[in-house]
Amino acid sequence: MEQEKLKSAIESILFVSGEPVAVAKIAKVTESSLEDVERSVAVLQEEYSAAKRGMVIIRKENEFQLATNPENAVVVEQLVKSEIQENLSKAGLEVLAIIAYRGPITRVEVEAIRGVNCSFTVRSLLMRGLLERIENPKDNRGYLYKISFDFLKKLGIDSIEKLPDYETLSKDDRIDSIIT
Amino acid sequence: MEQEKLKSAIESILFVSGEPVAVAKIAKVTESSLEDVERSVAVLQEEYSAAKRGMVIIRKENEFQLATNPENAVVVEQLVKSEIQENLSKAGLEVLAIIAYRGPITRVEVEAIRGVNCSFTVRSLLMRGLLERIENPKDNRGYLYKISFDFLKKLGIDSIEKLPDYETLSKDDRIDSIIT
Amino acid sequence: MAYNVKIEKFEGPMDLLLELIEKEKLNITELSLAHVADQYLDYIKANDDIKLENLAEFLSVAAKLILIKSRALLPLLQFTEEEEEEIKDLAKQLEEYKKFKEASIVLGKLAEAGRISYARPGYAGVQTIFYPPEDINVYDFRKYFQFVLAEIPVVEQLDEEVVREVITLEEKINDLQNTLRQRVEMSFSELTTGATDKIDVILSFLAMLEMVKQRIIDVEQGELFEEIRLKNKTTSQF
Repeated sequence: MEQEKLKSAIESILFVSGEPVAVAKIAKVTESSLEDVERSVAVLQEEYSAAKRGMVIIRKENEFQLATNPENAVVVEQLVKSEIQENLSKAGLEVLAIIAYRGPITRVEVEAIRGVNCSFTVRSLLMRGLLERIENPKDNRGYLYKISFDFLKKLGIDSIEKLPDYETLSKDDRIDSIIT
Repeated sequence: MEQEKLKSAIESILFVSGEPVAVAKIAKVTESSLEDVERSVAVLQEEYSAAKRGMVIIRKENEFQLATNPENAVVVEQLVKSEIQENLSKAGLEVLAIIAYRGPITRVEVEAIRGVNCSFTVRSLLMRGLLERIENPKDNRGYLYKISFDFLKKLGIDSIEKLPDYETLSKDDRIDSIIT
Repeated sequence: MAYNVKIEKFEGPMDLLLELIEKEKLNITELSLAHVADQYLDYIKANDDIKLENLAEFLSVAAKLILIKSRALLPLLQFTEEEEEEIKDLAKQLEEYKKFKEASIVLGKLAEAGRISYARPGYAGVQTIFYPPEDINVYDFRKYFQFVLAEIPVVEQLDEEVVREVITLEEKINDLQNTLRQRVEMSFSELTTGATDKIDVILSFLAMLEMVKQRIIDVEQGELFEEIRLKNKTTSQF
């Protein structure tokens, strides 16, 4: 598929789905290569931001989601009532911060940093959809936690790397000092 | 609101709505005149068609709706097909089981039992016709979910109580400790 | 000396420790941890209502602070490798916690700014198509439902675990105080006759060490690894 057509098709796909869609799925449905999909999405993102469009494309790992431009939040809020508008507690924010910068991470590792049991807070963030969990490949009864698209949308950023001080905070000095 | 901003706001509104929105409503939430809204929509429509975007703006009397570009119909069909034909995930099977033994039940209750947000999963099961939703008599904005009649027939039972150990499992007190 | 803060304010021992250090405008070092150790112990003593599930964690940090304080006051005191490790880890952990606490405040401000992106309802307007999975039967329903039930956290079990943890920790603090006492030869029991609970004993022990620091009593140690003797300075021979 030539790029102009592919861009249009990707827009249609992200629009219809409304949810995060994997790059691989877009590639399959459009019969294109992963690289072509990636390239076209990058072009779309640039066009969106240059033209101050009403939508943004959010990226997390290998998935994309179309959502409203955070600049228009005040107008949009008059039409939708969403769970992501609810406030976060101090504990919730601390757990989210650790997982955002250091995820995927186990609950035990989060607790090692906070020095306090976090099972209740993690559970409530999972239920609110601000966290996601995946099975831990190293421990078949445990989980790894990471932040969700909803968390990025709540902050109005389009990728984890846009979090404040991502470069420094995502690095674990202690781990680095052990490796080197 | 100046035109560039208004165009962006209108796009956000139509995008997030998922259904037709009245011109008067757009004018009200953007604090603009009907004429300004009409003019901006006309400009957007031209831009969309010139750039072969993935969406089009459809007009029905005094309402506007964002929809996929009909030229991408084949791709969208592929997307919907692949979404429906995907194997049920472990999350999907768990949500089905909870709704089977505890339905009719709200999504929030399903989430409390699993400890994880289930909105994508519930949406996907609904789309495949495995679930039915009915209005919640206790909450006029919410829904209750149950296993669809078609799916019960496919499973070879004529009522949900015929599930194995329904009497004991549906009354398990571990669930009462979680939802009140 | 009582440190009056409301318990709800603190999410855990790290939160409390950080607040104490920042209140004194100190950097996170072993020395500043030693400096706030008494305030920390006072705080746990004053707050009997620390939730059981958090008490274990507050006590665990208390044990480490006692070690740190003892060393600051008696630099010649020998520590086991494990104790050395605990001391080092606490400062590092606090440093790490501080980074994320600050980050969480920044994220909180971002969230409060209300620049939210909203998604569209998934597959809005798409017709439902009945497409049942082929390979699923009623026994799968039972299997997955039982699996879900087994995953529900049981509250009572959790509590028992915590109680056990708290008891072990209290023993640990007790042992620690005993071994430290053995290492510095002195009639410690005299100091603690009026003690009403373990925290009191610990505070008395720290008070004794403070006296060393302020040269009210003297420490004598012949050679490295030899017994340390405490003497009252006013009655000492020289």
